[in-house]
Amino acid sequence: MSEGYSILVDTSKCTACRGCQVACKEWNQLPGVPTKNVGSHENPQELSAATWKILRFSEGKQPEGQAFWHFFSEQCRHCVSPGCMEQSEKDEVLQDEKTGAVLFTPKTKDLKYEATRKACPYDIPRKDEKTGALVKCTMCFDRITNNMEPACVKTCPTDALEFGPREKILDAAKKRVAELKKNYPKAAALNADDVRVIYLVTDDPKTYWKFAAGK
Amino acid sequence: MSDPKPQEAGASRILAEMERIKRETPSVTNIVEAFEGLLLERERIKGEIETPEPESALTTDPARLSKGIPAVGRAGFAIPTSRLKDVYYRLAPAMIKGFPGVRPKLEVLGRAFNDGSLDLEAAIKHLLADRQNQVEKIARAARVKPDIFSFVLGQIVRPFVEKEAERIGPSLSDLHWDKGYCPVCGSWPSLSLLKGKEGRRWLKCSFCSHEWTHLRTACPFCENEDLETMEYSYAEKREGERVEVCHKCKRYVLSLDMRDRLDQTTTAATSIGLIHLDIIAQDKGFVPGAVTDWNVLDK
Amino acid sequence: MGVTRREFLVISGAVGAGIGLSALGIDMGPTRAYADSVKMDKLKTAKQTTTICPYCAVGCGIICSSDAKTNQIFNTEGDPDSPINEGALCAKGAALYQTTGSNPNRVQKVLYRAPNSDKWQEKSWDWAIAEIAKRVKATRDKDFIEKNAKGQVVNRLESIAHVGSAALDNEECWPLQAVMRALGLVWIEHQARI
Amino acid sequence: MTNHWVDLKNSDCILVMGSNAAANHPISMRWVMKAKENGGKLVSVDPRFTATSAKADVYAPLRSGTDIAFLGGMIKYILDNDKYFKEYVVEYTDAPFIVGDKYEFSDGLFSGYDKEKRAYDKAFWALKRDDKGVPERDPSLQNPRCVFQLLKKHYERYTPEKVSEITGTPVPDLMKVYETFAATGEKGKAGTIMYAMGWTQHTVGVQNVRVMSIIQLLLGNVGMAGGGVNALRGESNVQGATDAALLFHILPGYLPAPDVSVPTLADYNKKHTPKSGDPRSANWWQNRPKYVASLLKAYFGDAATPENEFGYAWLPKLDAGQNCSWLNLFDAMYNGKIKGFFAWGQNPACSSANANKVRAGLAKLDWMVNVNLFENETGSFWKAPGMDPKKIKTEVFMLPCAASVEKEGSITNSGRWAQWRYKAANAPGKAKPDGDIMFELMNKIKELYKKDKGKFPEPILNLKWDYADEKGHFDAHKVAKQVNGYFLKDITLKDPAGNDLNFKKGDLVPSFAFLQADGSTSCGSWIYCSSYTNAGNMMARRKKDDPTGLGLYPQWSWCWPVNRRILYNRASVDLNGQPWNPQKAVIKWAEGKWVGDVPDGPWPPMADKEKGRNPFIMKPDGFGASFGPGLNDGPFPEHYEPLECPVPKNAMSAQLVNPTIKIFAGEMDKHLTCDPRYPFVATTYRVTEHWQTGLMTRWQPWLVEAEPQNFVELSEELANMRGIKNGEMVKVSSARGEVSAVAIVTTRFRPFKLGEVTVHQIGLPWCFGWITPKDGGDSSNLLTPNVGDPNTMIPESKAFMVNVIKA
Repeated sequence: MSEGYSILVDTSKCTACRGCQVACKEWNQLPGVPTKNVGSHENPQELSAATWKILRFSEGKQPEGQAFWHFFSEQCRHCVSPGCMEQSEKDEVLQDEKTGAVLFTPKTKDLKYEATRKACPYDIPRKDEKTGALVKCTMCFDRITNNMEPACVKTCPTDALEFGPREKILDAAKKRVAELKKNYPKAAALNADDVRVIYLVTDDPKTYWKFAAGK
Repeated sequence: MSDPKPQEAGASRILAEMERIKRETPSVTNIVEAFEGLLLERERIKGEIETPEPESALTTDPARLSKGIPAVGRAGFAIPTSRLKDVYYRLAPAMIKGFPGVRPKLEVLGRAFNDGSLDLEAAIKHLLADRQNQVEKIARAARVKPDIFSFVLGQIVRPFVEKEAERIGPSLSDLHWDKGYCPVCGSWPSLSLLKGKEGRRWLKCSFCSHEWTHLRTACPFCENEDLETMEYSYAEKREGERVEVCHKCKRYVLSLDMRDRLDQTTTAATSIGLIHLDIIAQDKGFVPGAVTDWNVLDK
Repeated sequence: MGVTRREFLVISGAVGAGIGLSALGIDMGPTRAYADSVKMDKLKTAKQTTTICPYCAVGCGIICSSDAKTNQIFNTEGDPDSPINEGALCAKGAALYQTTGSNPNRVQKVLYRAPNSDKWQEKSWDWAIAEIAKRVKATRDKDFIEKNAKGQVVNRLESIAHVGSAALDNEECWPLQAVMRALGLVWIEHQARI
Repeated sequence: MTNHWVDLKNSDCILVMGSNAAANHPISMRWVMKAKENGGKLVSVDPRFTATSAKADVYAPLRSGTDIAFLGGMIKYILDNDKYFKEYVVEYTDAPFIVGDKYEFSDGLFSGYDKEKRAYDKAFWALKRDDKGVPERDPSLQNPRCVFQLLKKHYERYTPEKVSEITGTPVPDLMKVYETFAATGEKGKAGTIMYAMGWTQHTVGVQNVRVMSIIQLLLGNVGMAGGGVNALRGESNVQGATDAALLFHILPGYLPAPDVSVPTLADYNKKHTPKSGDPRSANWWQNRPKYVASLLKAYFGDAATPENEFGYAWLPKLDAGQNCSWLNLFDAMYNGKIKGFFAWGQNPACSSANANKVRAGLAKLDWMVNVNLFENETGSFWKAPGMDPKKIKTEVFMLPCAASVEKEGSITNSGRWAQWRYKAANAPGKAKPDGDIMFELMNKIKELYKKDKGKFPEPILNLKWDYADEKGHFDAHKVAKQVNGYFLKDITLKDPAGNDLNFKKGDLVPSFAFLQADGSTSCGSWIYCSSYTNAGNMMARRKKDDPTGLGLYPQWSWCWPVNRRILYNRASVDLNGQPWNPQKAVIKWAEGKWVGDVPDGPWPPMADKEKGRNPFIMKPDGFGASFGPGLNDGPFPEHYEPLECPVPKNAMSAQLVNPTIKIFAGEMDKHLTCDPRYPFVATTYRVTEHWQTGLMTRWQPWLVEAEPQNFVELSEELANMRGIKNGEMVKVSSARGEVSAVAIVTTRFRPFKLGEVTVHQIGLPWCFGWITPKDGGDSSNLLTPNVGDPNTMIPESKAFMVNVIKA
């Protein structure tokens, strides 16, 4: 299998402008859904058939009392060995040879929703109530197979998102972690060997999002 | 299978680009194939040219550059005379194969080079110094049409010129250059490329292939900045491939949005895939800002 | 000494006048056919214009592409040449085109609300301009203050007020204040005050 | 901004205080992050831990309305620890000046206070001057009456402990900020400030900016690359609209609006043209008569003659002290004194402090003209919740205008760069460019006055109004040229070197140095002179060369004044004209001329005893002023509590609030301090997704999806106290109004410890309004108080008292 692609999400550069969240909707023609503020700037609150990417806001106090506010642009990790795929008996879930993108086909309507969702370490799969199929981020499969960057990556103004051949991204992640470690000893690339969407964090991953590093 | 030789890596990139062009624009398949052997061989030759020692690298004078004077100029390229004939014989088979229309003339030329009746070195000097009538004189003496002769000379010098530009280019990258002609050799661009996440415009030199940045919204040829007198055209659903025309100077440049082309690593053959836009622009009375090997069309 | 543009006009890309593809023996038929088919029904022509973002005062450059035929904007993107934003845009700036005609919520007609009415009525520009001018004159002529209580000449009007507009172009702000001052207004304010 | 956006990258320390750049000026962060990459520090001081704080090296919280205490403490730190840039302070600022004997400060009051008038007699603060009028100085800075010593004395009281007791900032956090920023006092270092409405929307708004300006002068940061005093302006052309004087108190180019004290132009020039007895002071405003005459020629054209003082009599005159600013305007409207109203591209029903009073005022009008892109809460006030249209007589004309990309013209950004924009598309439907609307309206008014004589028709009939193209449409180029100015007759003038320059009638004036007071030039705004010359439209330039490498881009667009990219740049060099920081040289004196940015005037460096000029050319004496004798509320910034505050006593003095503010006393002007019903401090702010009142962005589905509803951010401690759970609906109320909002319970707000007392603060955005989206809530400006700064009358929207309860 080819090395495929990866996305690097450098949370240290993210300023929570939510351009990625909007760009995802724009490209994939997902409607804006009516939302309610439920006590956070995070909106919508849940991944759904209409929302494949959410900017997670997470805040708290460091042990020394200093406040933090972390931003985490959540999406499918496109695992190297996808848990969701293990639920797949025929070809409900595919892993594209060339790109490494993990794709839900319309046949996912035959999968057990709860079991598939449970099998995902990052709690990504959602059911489209209209079609019964499961849906999620496609790594912008239609774009990347036409030589275009994913929509979210293209829009990011602070270069917090980067897309490229997996080898190159892994290398970039390594270098950036080394750089960040100077100021942030906890800096890490989350599960870099197992996922294609690699998050760089400067703090305990749990302080970003409950499933940042997996369930 | 991996090939350690850089020239082969370059050639395989060109090959990959040609495959892409044929896939995306099947109508130009025969044109791509006609040039395939020539472009690949030129790339291999370029790869074999030894890079001079670093200390011999040119230093560029920012003051001259800021006045709009190119770093080298075409006449300033150092072309090793000893290799010219050899290069011709390497390229000739590809040309013979690709261009049936000039086959007999290439054979005539080959003989003239061989028996020394044609001074290749002088011809190239005249060519680079833009002494057209001298070039024509030599061509006629050898009984070859001047346009064919110039075309062949161009193929011979190109690997050296491109190599030289690759060497000089980096020293220019931090210097300000807002002209529409090449800061290395002063030639006009053959291609406009939108690159990087933000889509800066890079112009590609039609002669030495050096690339430099230029305003997105200005005509490279006449410095027109009146947005009402410029436009671009594209085929529906192929928004990234454009022909940008200027109504003021009546010239055009082909343009490719590379932001949407992740694995495009070379642009050696790119404009072959855009010949349909050459046709459209020329039919409307616009002329290409730079003549290339494949944009002279039937009248 | 600088280089004149003329000196460079003689330079062209390929060496010599270039050689025709047909002369090289290449069949141009398929490509010409494709070009013709594009010309027939797929050719789009567009104009690029540069603008500056209408939101905050950073002044980011944006390039708009509008279709030459419909005169509608179909794409906006950060201007990579602007030294301020170098092509980057925030979420609002990136959505600029939603402020244009593509947004169905734009007010597209003159609307009038009569005294004590609970609805808008559509009106023509001619009517509205004439009616507003009449009201300006009537109010001004009635309330114009030539002298204040102390008898000092003041030549001002205090019963009409103006607020706005930090969203207008400089070339609109200047005549707008000139109009208001010529009418004698002193209540002239805009966003800078709040 | 004295500097500009790209210049932020040159800074060694960026203090973001009174603004939240990451959320509200997102692209500025591109340059802030570049400064950080180059080793610069980012310091964020804010009541709430913001998106900017999240990227900062140092963060310190402070209670809203206590910035002067915070920064006064920094002045003390700088002086106590010798962190100031001595050479700069002595040579370029007023620190050595001797202050007159009548100046005193005691227990929160400066000398000259009149309790009845709530005003100072500023004559008490005059400087000591010699018989030529030149200020007396003590370069040793030892004289106890010199500005430096008085400054030291004034801020002696601002000890870290005292400051902390006022601001609620823990002392270690204070010290960290002081140390980090004061490090830029070193020669060759530059620190900058990014502030916005978080400083100006206070009853001490101007003094908030002044206290920082004093710090910048002490540290030698003004005039430097990466330095300066930088207001982040909030609207695309609020700078240009201010320059064009869409404000009651000025004429274009910051010329004072005439009042009854100056009935003639001669009186005006006499009163408003400053004099300096110091031959080394450029005293730039001595040119004022040229600018006024040229402006009048631009207004009235040929009708303006020397005989009629260029039509000066046709300008309205204010009464002495008459203040027609925003809050007074809506007070007059509420009291029924205003009949007709233009709301041109503005939504005061949501953007004004105490918006309920504004909304009530709108119902008292006879007619309103509302020009806008979208339906909004101002134009449709008559159908707002709680309004009965049947009882409202106001006629409303809603005029649809063109969006920014549907017309041509320039706008001026925060860094004073006037950038040209082009028309990309037609406006939809019948919508028209604002220029056409005003052009047609004025033509109609002129027509009416021509036909039936009305009151005082001269200014209307004589107003030069020839700004249409051949098709009769408004032509931005014609106005741009008028604003730049013309020569009105053939004239020969001298250039700075003394050579003759011949200009023809109809030539565009190349620089304001050539404007004349005799009516031979016209100019709509002298600071824009050189923006559109015979060489073309300078604002449309797109050349990218950057010879200094500092990001000045002198040929990209155009910048006022005379394309000077960094103001007060003569202070960036030493007496010999050599840059304090040679690595980042803004200007430099080399071989008898200045190179780099356009210098602040042509004169040689100060070391030239004869021709050299003092660096701060807009000040009559030519020096950066720490002592500000011109403001209404004192020459030194002093901490006062906001009008509505949580403490019964000012820890600094007996004066609880700024003693010079105007307090409205009508039935809708309530304000309450230390009232148990409104125990919490509140502030307002914006969010990235919505712009200002949300008038444009609330109509865009994806932006609304991300920020759908009004919210209030409050600490966990306060939420516990009030039994409020995260996400619950709450009611926030003040003495003036009430809004519903969703509670966001957050660790990013923390209770402030003021000594023994704990004070809670909350914050709300002001981007919502009843018209859309459904359930979005209404404007938080229903809560804010209509009290203003005594100098600017900008309302105190950033510090007021509220209650929060579960809905």
